[in-house]
Amino acid sequence: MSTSTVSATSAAPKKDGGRRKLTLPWILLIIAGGLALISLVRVISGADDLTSAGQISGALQLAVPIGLAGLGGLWAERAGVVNIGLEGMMILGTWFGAWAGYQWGPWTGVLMGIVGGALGGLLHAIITVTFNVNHIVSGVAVNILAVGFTQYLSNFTFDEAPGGSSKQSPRIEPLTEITIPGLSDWLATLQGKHWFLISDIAGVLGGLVTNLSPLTVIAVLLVPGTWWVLWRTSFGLRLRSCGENPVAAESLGVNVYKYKYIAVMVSGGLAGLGGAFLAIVSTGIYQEGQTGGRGYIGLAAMIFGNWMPGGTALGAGLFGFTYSLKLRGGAENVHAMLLLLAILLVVAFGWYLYKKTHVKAGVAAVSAAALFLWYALTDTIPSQFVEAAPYVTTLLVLALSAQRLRMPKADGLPYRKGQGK
Amino acid sequence: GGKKSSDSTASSSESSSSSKSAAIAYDIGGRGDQSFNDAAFAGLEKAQKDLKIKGAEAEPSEGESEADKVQRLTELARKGNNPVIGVGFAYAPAIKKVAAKFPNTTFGLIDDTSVQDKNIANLVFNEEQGSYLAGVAAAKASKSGKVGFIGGVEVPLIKKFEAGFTQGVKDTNPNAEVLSAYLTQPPDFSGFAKPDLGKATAQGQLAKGADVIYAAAGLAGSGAIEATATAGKWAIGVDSDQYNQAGLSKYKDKILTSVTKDVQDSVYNLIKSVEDGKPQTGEIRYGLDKDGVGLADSNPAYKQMTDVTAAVEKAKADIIAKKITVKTAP
Amino acid sequence: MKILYGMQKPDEGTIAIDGEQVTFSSPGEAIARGIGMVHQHFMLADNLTVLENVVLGGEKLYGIGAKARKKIKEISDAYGLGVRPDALVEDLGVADRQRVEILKVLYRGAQILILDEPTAVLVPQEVDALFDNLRELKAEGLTVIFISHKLGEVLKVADDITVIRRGTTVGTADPKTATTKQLAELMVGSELPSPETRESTVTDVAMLNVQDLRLTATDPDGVVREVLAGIDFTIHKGEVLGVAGVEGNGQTELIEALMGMSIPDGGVITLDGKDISTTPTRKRREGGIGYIPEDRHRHGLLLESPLWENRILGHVTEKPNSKRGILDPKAARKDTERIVREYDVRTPGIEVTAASLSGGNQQKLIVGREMSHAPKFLIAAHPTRGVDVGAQAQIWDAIREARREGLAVLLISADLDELIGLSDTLRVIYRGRLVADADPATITAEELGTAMTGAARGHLEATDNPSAAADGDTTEDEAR
Amino acid sequence: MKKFDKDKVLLAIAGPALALVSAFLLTMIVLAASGVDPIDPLRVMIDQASYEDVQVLILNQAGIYYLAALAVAIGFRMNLFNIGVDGQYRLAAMISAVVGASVSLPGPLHVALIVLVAMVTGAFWSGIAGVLKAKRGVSEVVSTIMLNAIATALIAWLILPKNLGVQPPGSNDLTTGDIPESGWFPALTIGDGLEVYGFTFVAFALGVVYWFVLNRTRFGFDLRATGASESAAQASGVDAKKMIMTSMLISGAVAGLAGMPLLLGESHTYNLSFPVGIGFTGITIALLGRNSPIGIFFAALLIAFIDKASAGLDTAGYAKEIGTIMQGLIVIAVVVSYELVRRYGIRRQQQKVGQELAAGHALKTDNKEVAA
Ligand SMILES: Nc1ncnc2c1ncn2[C@@H]1O[C@H](COP(=O)(O)OP(=O)(O)OP(=O)(O)O)[C@@H](O)[C@H]1O
Ligand SMILES: Nc1ncnc2c1ncn2[C@@H]1O[C@H](COP(=O)(O)OP(=O)(O)OP(=O)(O)O)[C@@H](O)[C@H]1O
Ligand SMILES: [Mg+2]
Ligand SMILES: [Mg+2]
Repeated sequence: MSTSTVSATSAAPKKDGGRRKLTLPWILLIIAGGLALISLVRVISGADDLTSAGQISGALQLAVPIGLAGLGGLWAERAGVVNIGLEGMMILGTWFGAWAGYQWGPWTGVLMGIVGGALGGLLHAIITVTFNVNHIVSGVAVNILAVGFTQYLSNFTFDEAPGGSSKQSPRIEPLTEITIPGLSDWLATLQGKHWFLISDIAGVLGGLVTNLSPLTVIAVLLVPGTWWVLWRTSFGLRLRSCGENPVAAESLGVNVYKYKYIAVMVSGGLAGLGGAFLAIVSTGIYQEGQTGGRGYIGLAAMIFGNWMPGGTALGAGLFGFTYSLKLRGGAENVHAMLLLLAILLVVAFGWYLYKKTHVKAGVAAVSAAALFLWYALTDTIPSQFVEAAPYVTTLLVLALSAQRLRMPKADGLPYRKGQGK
Repeated sequence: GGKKSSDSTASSSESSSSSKSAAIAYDIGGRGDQSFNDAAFAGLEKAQKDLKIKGAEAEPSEGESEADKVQRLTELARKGNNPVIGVGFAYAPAIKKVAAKFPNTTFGLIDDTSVQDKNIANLVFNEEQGSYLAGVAAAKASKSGKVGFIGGVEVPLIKKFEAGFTQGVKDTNPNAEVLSAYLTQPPDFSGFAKPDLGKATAQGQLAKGADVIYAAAGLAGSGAIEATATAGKWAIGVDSDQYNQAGLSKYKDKILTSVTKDVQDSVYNLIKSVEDGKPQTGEIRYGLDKDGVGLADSNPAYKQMTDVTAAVEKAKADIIAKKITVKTAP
Repeated sequence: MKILYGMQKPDEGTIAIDGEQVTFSSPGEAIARGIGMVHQHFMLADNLTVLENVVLGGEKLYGIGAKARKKIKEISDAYGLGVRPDALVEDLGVADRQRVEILKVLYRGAQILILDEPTAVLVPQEVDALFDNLRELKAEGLTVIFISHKLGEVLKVADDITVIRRGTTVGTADPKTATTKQLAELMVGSELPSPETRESTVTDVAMLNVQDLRLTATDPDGVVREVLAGIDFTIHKGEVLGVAGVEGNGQTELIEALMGMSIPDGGVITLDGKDISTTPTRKRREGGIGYIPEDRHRHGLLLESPLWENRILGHVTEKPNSKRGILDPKAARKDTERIVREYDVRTPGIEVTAASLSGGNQQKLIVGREMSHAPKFLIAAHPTRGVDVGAQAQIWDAIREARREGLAVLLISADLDELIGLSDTLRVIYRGRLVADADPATITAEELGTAMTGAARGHLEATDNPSAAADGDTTEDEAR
Repeated sequence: MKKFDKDKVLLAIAGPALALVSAFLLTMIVLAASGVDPIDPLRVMIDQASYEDVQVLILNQAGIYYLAALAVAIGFRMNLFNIGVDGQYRLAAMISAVVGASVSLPGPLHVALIVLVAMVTGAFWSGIAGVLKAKRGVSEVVSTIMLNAIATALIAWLILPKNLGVQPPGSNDLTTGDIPESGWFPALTIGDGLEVYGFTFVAFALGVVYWFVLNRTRFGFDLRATGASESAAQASGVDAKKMIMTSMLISGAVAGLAGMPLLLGESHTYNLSFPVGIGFTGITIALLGRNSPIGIFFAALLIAFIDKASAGLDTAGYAKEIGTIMQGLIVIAVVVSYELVRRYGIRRQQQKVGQELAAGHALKTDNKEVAA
């Protein structure tokens, strides 16, 4: 593991400042550009739901569980533990969240959801950190166990509760939602005008302030929160050092085991919170199979986001947005996305032409033309393709954006105390 | 599973035909789905009570294949259960094979008529007819002229619901618009189990101006009902009378009506026919005529809307009189 | 030293600091007692900044923010370490990393400083700078334990010498009176081997010819950099061409280009008259290129596989390892046993994993493997790095032997004595270019070191060295 | 040398034995803790497995799992995590069923065509992930998760009656039409009408091929080398990108075969209730069997046994989730005990190295800690 760091510096003379950093103005510019583009598509296609408040709040609600699972993955992997057990921890979160939620109120449910997930994390930590077993095996085992245990326990708990069954819990009291009264109405009217860009911004902002569950607010705050803890505190530094070079951390007196344990349990807790969110906020009920692979999608969002909180949130947001588009407007919205894609490809065409990569330019031009044709010749697309939209989008974004993924160096590697050189 | 079924089944597995026993093999989801499977179970339960017979149940496991279904049915038949009922069309190929091996056992098959035999009773429903009535009610109750349909999983069975509903709406108000959506595609059947998807979809339709939403989405429908009711619009339930469903009591006032599908009775009837020595065989169709499907009217608000109920009654009469034929595919 | 630093526990014996007996169960406790250690293998996390690496574990001292940065600057300035706190460690050269390691220790206010082989990767000028640093530290009252294979250095810097062999102290020496010869005898129990090769075996048959080799690399951000340019050289049969250079000046890239692991942007590589510029790695190996990689763990071995599978690695298509696409484990095993025997690889058997061998024995296995296929041309990158003296001699012998039989060797090493002693021709690589050449018979390590910093160019003559070095700032200008 | 091997065998047996015992003990503890008889459910399961028809079910299921797990294991062997076996398998089954139903050829040819189409389809689908990884560096974990969902949507569209599917009259199912009998794979009939799918034997035979290719061919060596150390493999002459592509394609092709036992031996059509999730179980089994053909064989049998035997639990009045719990516990118990045994083995090996060196050349004496 701690093989020679000596040869790692293979790159020869390197100009400083070669790394272009995304600064705030740049990010804002990109967001503005994206919004303008979507707005354009909305105006052309007439798919007004594209940026409506409902669309945005729907997207947010779908994104939160995925984002929380992703953040969970981030915590674990930053400490060097691959967590494919997120799905299971999320299941534990839905179950415990609902179990406590229907009996003692939603907030207790949230708390127990976190605890349930963290228990899954603890198990994962024991297997991977103490026993040093392959992280994927352990994650798979946690997933299987979580499914088995929750289904088994439902027979003794929900089955006997009024309004519940062996497959679902009784209803859980909802959390009171936050709406900023004057503001959301004003934004709603503004959005209703369908003006270029302005209505879109109003819609987006409206979506962010209307019928907001307090848990959504917490989840969103956890993104910068995670960043702050991991990158701005000594606790976070130690935790990350365990994922980058545990032997070095050990040599400086860091108790690597401890940090790995904490990280994996926090990871489980976050996934559990995501599960609790599903049960308490999204649906108000526990339902067998409710997570439906969101833990894996969360993991994908984290990789998409390059093991960074902002990126993870972006990945989850993208997924939530396309998913919500698909659910709310179905064929019409996704049809409008064809136009968006075509326009993006035209932009890509210009870029490649400028860069003089003619083959790529050609491919972009042809695909753009095909998409334009498809868009123009149809009014809708088959519901089966609509279904695939979120996944295709994710795949396309990944394939087209430059990949410079950088996972923590010691991620997934076994570590034993006192074995470094 | 748990403790409950143990008392009845543990014994039936040992001693076979000393006393009569009927069995059902569930569809994916199994007992406790508060929908299809539970309705079948209710039929069995009623038979246990009224006919003093024993009941056996068996659930499928996830990712199983035809062979497992064959094995399950064989086992149930071998233990002397009669009838053996397969809940859901997925059992069709398996029943075809097993029925041939047990000529003296009656096999019930719900939702499918593609396999037929002397000892197979195909219990099918005219879901499209019930849905047609829902369409009539929706078109009448709608002020915006836009109504929504949400299907759980896009399979032919649910498309029947959509077809009937759409036809009912259009026949009542040709200018009305039906927004329809499905939550997932097969073989991803989680569309029946994810209320949050139902909710998001309903919200999308509401945003587009729909003011009546019919959700044929199993449990996911509860999400749609929640969203619709919260927005103060009308929801239409499915399968059982959802107005009376405990989990939805909070939204019951906005549940206009529900399209019922009497799986319970069909199961009970089959068991009874076997018990009476005159086992049903061939296609047993439950339509509006036999009240096998229908529209619930437990919501007082619905009953007060006399123009709606009148239109529904008329449509029902027309269908029974075959003046209207309802399409089974959109 | 691991025991002293709390990473391992002793079975018996005592440690006393300032006369007080102590026991450590973790590095943390050792640090608390004022012990700091610079490990042989750097203990740095690449993806963290210098600042983060330094403050890690010692956050309580000055926090992790501005105060810590100030403190680091302070120490850096005080000892002339020239450390940039916000650079990513992965962007640093070896010497810089070395300084970060020292800074880490100083930051914690260590009173006892352990340096394990700190000079292994430094050029002479950097070594001098390090020694200046050490003397300064000493002047401030710190205790320094300096562990090294390089006896000259030990004599130069130490006030007191202890020789350890096989885990026991075999003797002490006074640097003022002891000679390297005496020390060497203490160390290995016999005379120190030297890499000297005097009789020349160079022929005039060109084996490897490289013309105008050019390689660019694109950063993830799209910035294109030139990592190799205008590389021209010829190695003849029986010739060892040594390439000196500070690490990170293109050596790795040169090797990769020769091995076919990266595709050059221009230039021609000819092996034994055949153009192999675009030949894939495997074909090149089959064509007679042998490869002793600079990092045996990354490029030379499958650590978790048994020795005999490691013997197959890199030569899977060749005899005796396979016949017509099918492996021949029996023959491979037998041949592994031969290598173990002939190259004196110390192992209980060929079924043990490569990881369970010590570095020297791993290296001998690699040398044996590469030599077994009668290469025409051998790339030997740091062939004796981190290898004990006994194994070192054996490896040198193996290379000399093959050279006598007409092997062409490209030798890349940070050990200048090895380079000068083993090479027939010397070239210096600097910022991706071969900037200087020298005659190993006359050149000294210091002169070579000057050229490696880019201060001297062209043909290095032992006599005009001062003028060549005169115009440049020789020590600071190393790669980054 | 011989003594060394004997130790190895002992250690190899110690792992699984320790694991199974502790897994069953843990299950019993769980049962007891939930107030259920801890022994009886296990007895019921073992009872179940004593029936011939259940045994046949187990065997058939094990064959399916075996193929799926092999597909996963090929990826694992070179550090590729193919989560997409499930999608590859379903798409392959569907397309090959369509082709099988639409042609009619003499027996063996017909079967061969179906199998070939399945392999090509599976390889095509995994190849997308392979290309994305090799060319664009997209993590195969992400892309295969996405491709699973896309496969679902694609199948749903293709199987519509207006495209490639058929809706049999009176049925609510969608199928791909029936494959004529010439396209069925002969089964081994035992007892009264019990059929072991012929393809099950093909599956196990493929295990031998897998072993041979991996351990006896240059390609297999390259693949394993890449898995053990990508950098070392590259230096040894392996073209990493080509290797990613090749192994992804092979993995997908084998995944494509996973649907064959069912398609050729049982359903003869692809329909809406064609099993889902086989690929995920395959991951569990590959991990449990440590990617070795024999290990996977036993793991597949074990998981199939628990699957089928626990299906009988609910008729006996127990929750059949006990089976799932047991599977989870077994996975944990097996890997933990493997690890413990491995550590013990390494310690022994290190000691041996140490002793040898101390005795022979006195380079190193003994020491308790083990260096990795
Ligand atoms: N006396 C000993 N007893 C047991 N093991 C030993 C002993 N001496 C060395 N070793 C082992 O040999 C390996 C090499 O030891 P170490 O790296 O400390 O040697 P070193 O003297 O520093 O060598 P080098 O100078 O090459 O770095 C270590 O893994 C160590 O555990
Ligand atoms: N606890 C131990 N007991 C016995 N032998 C040991 C122990 N630890 C390490 N060794 C031996 O040390 C050698 C490997 O040690 P390590 O990998 O640390 O060496 P290294 O530092 O790479 O060697 P070198 O310093 O010679 O390059 C092996 O021979 C191993 O068996
Ligand atoms: Mg050392
Ligand atoms: Mg060493």
